[in-house]
Amino acid sequence: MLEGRDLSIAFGGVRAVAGVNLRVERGELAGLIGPNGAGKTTLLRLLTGVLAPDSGSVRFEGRDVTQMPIHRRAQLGFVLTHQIVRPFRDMTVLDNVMVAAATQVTLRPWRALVSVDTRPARLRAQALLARLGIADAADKPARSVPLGYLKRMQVARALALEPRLLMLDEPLAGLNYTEAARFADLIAQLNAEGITIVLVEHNLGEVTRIARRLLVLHNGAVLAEGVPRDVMARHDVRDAYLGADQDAVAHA
Amino acid sequence: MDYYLSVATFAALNVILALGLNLISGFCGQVSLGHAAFYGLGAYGAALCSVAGLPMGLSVAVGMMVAGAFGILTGFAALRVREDFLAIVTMGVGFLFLGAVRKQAWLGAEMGIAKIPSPLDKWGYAMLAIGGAVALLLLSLHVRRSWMGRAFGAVAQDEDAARSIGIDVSGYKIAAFFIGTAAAGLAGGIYAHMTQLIVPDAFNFVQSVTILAMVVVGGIGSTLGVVAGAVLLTLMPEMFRFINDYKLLVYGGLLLAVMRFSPEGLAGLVHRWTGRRLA
Amino acid sequence: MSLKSPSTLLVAAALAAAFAVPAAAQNIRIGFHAPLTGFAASDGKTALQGAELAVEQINAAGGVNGRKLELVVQDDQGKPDQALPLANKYIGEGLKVVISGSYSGPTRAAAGVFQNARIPYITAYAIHPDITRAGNFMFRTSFMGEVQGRAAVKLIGDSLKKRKVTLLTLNNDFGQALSAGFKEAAGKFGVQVTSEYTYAMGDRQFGSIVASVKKDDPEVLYISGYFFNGGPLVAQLRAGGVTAPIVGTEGFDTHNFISIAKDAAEGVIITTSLDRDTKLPEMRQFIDDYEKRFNVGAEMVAASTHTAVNVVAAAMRKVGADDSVKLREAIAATKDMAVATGRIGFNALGEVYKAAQIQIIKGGKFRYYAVIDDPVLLAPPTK
Amino acid sequence: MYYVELLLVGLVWGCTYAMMALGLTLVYGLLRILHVAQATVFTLGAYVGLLVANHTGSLAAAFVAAGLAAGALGPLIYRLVYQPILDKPPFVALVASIGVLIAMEDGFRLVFGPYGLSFAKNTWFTTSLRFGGLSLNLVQIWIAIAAVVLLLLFALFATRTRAGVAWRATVSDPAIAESFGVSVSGVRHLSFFIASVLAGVAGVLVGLLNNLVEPGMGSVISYKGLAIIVLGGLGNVPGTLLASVLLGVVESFGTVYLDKVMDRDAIAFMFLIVVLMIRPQGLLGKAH
Repeated sequence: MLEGRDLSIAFGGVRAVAGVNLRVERGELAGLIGPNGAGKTTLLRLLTGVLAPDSGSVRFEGRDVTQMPIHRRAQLGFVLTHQIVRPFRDMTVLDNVMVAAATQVTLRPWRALVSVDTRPARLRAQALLARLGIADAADKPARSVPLGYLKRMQVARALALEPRLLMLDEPLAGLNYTEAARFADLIAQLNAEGITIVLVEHNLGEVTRIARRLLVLHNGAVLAEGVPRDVMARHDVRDAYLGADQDAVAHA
Repeated sequence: MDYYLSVATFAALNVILALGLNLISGFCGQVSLGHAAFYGLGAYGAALCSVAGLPMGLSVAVGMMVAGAFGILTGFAALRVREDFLAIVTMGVGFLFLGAVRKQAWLGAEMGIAKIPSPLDKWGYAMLAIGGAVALLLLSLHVRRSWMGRAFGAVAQDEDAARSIGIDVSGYKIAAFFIGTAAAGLAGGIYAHMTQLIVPDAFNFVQSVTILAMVVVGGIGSTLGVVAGAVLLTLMPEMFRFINDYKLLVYGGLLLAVMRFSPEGLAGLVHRWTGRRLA
Repeated sequence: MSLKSPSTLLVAAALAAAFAVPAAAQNIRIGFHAPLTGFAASDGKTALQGAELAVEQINAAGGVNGRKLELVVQDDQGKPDQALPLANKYIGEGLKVVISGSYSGPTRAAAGVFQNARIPYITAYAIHPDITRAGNFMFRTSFMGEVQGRAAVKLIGDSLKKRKVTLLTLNNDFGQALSAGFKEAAGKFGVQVTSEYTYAMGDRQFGSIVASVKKDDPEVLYISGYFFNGGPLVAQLRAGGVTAPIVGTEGFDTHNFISIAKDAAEGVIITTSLDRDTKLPEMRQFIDDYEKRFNVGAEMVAASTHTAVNVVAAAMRKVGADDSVKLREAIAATKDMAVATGRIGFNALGEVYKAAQIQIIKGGKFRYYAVIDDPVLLAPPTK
Repeated sequence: MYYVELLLVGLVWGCTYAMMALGLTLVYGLLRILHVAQATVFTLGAYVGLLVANHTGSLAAAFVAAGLAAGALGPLIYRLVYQPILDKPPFVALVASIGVLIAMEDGFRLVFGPYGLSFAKNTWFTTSLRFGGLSLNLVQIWIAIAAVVLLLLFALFATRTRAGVAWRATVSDPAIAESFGVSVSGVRHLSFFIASVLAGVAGVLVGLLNNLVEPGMGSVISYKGLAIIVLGGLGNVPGTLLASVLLGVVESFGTVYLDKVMDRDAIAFMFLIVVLMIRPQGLLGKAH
């Protein structure tokens, strides 16, 4: 479904991602982990198009999307959520999701100009909010609702795009133990419903619990890949995490 | 009567200018400090056509297209730079326009373009300008209600988030610049025919700031607020002719006071007092 | 004041009674607009003072036909778009004659309005040719740029006997008109324009122009501009080691020019309308009275608005102040009238004819250098 | 020789820009405010300097007085105008700043008259030194010296003093600096003070250079200052200095070679736009 070939990028002479190859199969829930500074976020940015790679290519469902802008990828069903939740702060929670639910209408500015019918988008957005259990906050401005809600709202926004591949950048960060576990369950459930998911996460406990495959990134390259239990048992993976501090400095 | 007509006409032109800028800055969140350049482009485009013998309607349309075309170019610049960088780049666009026109003999350089045919009378121009202002007012209210307005809002509040939910941020920015600058071009075309004389200085940085001031005094993003701001700031210098000597002092002080005590402008005041948000 | 309704009439009557101003409504109101704020405020203020002096003098001498003159002053900020509502306001108030103490931009914008309303409009020192071409109600009491440029060529070719000239031209209508007039006449006097550099109104730093002038090494420099940019320009030329003689224009005709350029102003020659060493009584009296009244030296801008007011007053003495068409005819008939700027008259286009005064700065003062009184060379265009 | 002269001219212009832009970049780095009203501080410095010089005949006294007056006005503007609106969107501070500029410019005109004022005695202006075919007047030489000295002093301040370290810490992260006991408010006042003193001194120097102090003398240099700090990469001090000098030189050559195409301000902003289209983060700014 998603394939990154020989992806590399350097910042000021430092290779942040060096020749990474990876494949994500339809229907899977893959975890992308690695110590601080391993290049996870950079790799994610390369895959989603926030950054253009120095070399290598990204294919989505067999199409080369390396040069495709983010919004076009999103329209194809290749959707990402941000590490730090980025709501449209002055809109209500419902409006936040509605904008995402209307991508078919907002695809072309000129079409958007002549479209005033908000009913279909509203109905879909309301359904999504209900499904994520945040319907009670629908009419509150996004800037005033707590983080747990925003995280869910962000997923609702992503789901409104009818994604086939969802890339989640540290969705559990900032949540407490119970919240994180519940949120992880939600992710697993979405996957079970047929959405392919790539999860970049620091919360190793939850990732190993729900992911069926792990990719460990270290120093900008893939260090290990496989079933979570096997990967976490490897010595080089443990060393990478324990020695993370020095590496983080070297790559800062 | 003539005096009131000409004041009303200028107020209407300022409404067109301010609503155009509000589309770019208020709706789509792209700060522009060079709006007068597009007013000027419309005026020069229309004037050249009219002097060459085209009918006024066509000339004004050409002026709008010229302004809109340069607006699209500026929109492309807005894809490269954001926020404060964009503010200074647009300010630069204004200085560039002015500094280039000043030196172009075919544009009359500092002398400007004179003897622009003027087929309408004072009532005609007043009606035309007011008609344009009303049209733009309706357009603004419509945009706000349409999906374009919602997409603008998303771009204004967080470009990256907008992209990640599939919104064509570049397309919307360029659309906003096109509509807003073409509106300025319309105002310019009417102005050129009405005054029959245009000179570069009428479109300088102070004019850009004046338009911006109308938008922020009215309340950036609020269509009705901006209309009120434009009308108020047009009438104020006229009403304050008796304090002639302190005009700019009062004007600058007013800008400062609004920003200091009600940064959301008149629309913010209305909201605070009545609890209602102006459209 | 136009009295439109009974209530305003009552209020006016009450006011008149309260302040016991006898016959205030009978004052002859003359419109006068000038840039009192904004970039040109300095010239605007001087222009206003010239006009005020004229009004005071005329009123002190008994007014016009027994009525006092009164200026209705408005600020145009030097901006064309300010001039339109202002012109309409004058028309709305029923004024019969208006004087522009402003630059070309606002004056040009207002000219068409006054022509359409058939109100005589006298421009005191705006130099753009289109102003008088707006129609037969337009007059100008100062030189057109072209005419002044021609005077400078004659000065350089005949009096200074120089050939190679570099033009330093202010990039506005004033500078461009002077430059055009100069170039057009240059050939007739064997003067050759070897290079020309332009600068903007707001420029105060001319290092690269100074360097270029040194490279070109001309025999004489012809500089258009105003005191606030010409002053620093002349000073920087001299500081940079340029020794060629400098010929300037009426834009330098102010004491401010000398106090800015200091020693560098010495020897600068200008073409203007005011001769500080004049024998003409009207000009002499203006220079002395102005200095007495405002505590500063007289300037060309003030002389020209002073002239405009006197032209208007003279016309009103002949035909009264209430009929703008008759006023126009009377103004147009002005001939060989002695005023602050010399002996003047208007041609068919409403352009003034007068001699060009050549002044030189000596010992920090403007002094007589020459006068060019050549009706053919200085003839303004007639259409 | 001609090119050397144009280069020198450009460098002197660059020095005046640098004195203005350094302050703007200080303020921007700290508060993300485009401080257009710096023009007011510059002009006040020039007027105070001129009045003191004409009164006492001492240029030294003029510079001190101008520096102090400007140094008082800057923090005052911060206190009364910016501080209450720091949490508002950036255009709010920008428009407020423009308001201050318009009002104060008119205030100067009302107080000091529309005519510019000139120095009664200005020996720096009337004395020029010749080196071979080159000729510079003393003001130009002093501008270069003042720029270098003031900028060196600033570098020393930023790297060698406690206040300077506190300042740098606050620029990079106000919250952390505060937790280390740095008074963020104090640092802000100090930055406005330094920026304003530099602007005030620059105002007197430019006043001397033109031998003319006018109400509107600050606006164009202030707009260019904004262009410069953007060009240098907002908040980046070395970038600002590089951009100042480059802009001065580009203008110097541009006014000769592009004379028929566009004026000096347009050249400056053309340069800005071209650079930003190639490097959106500015000359020395970091890419996001």
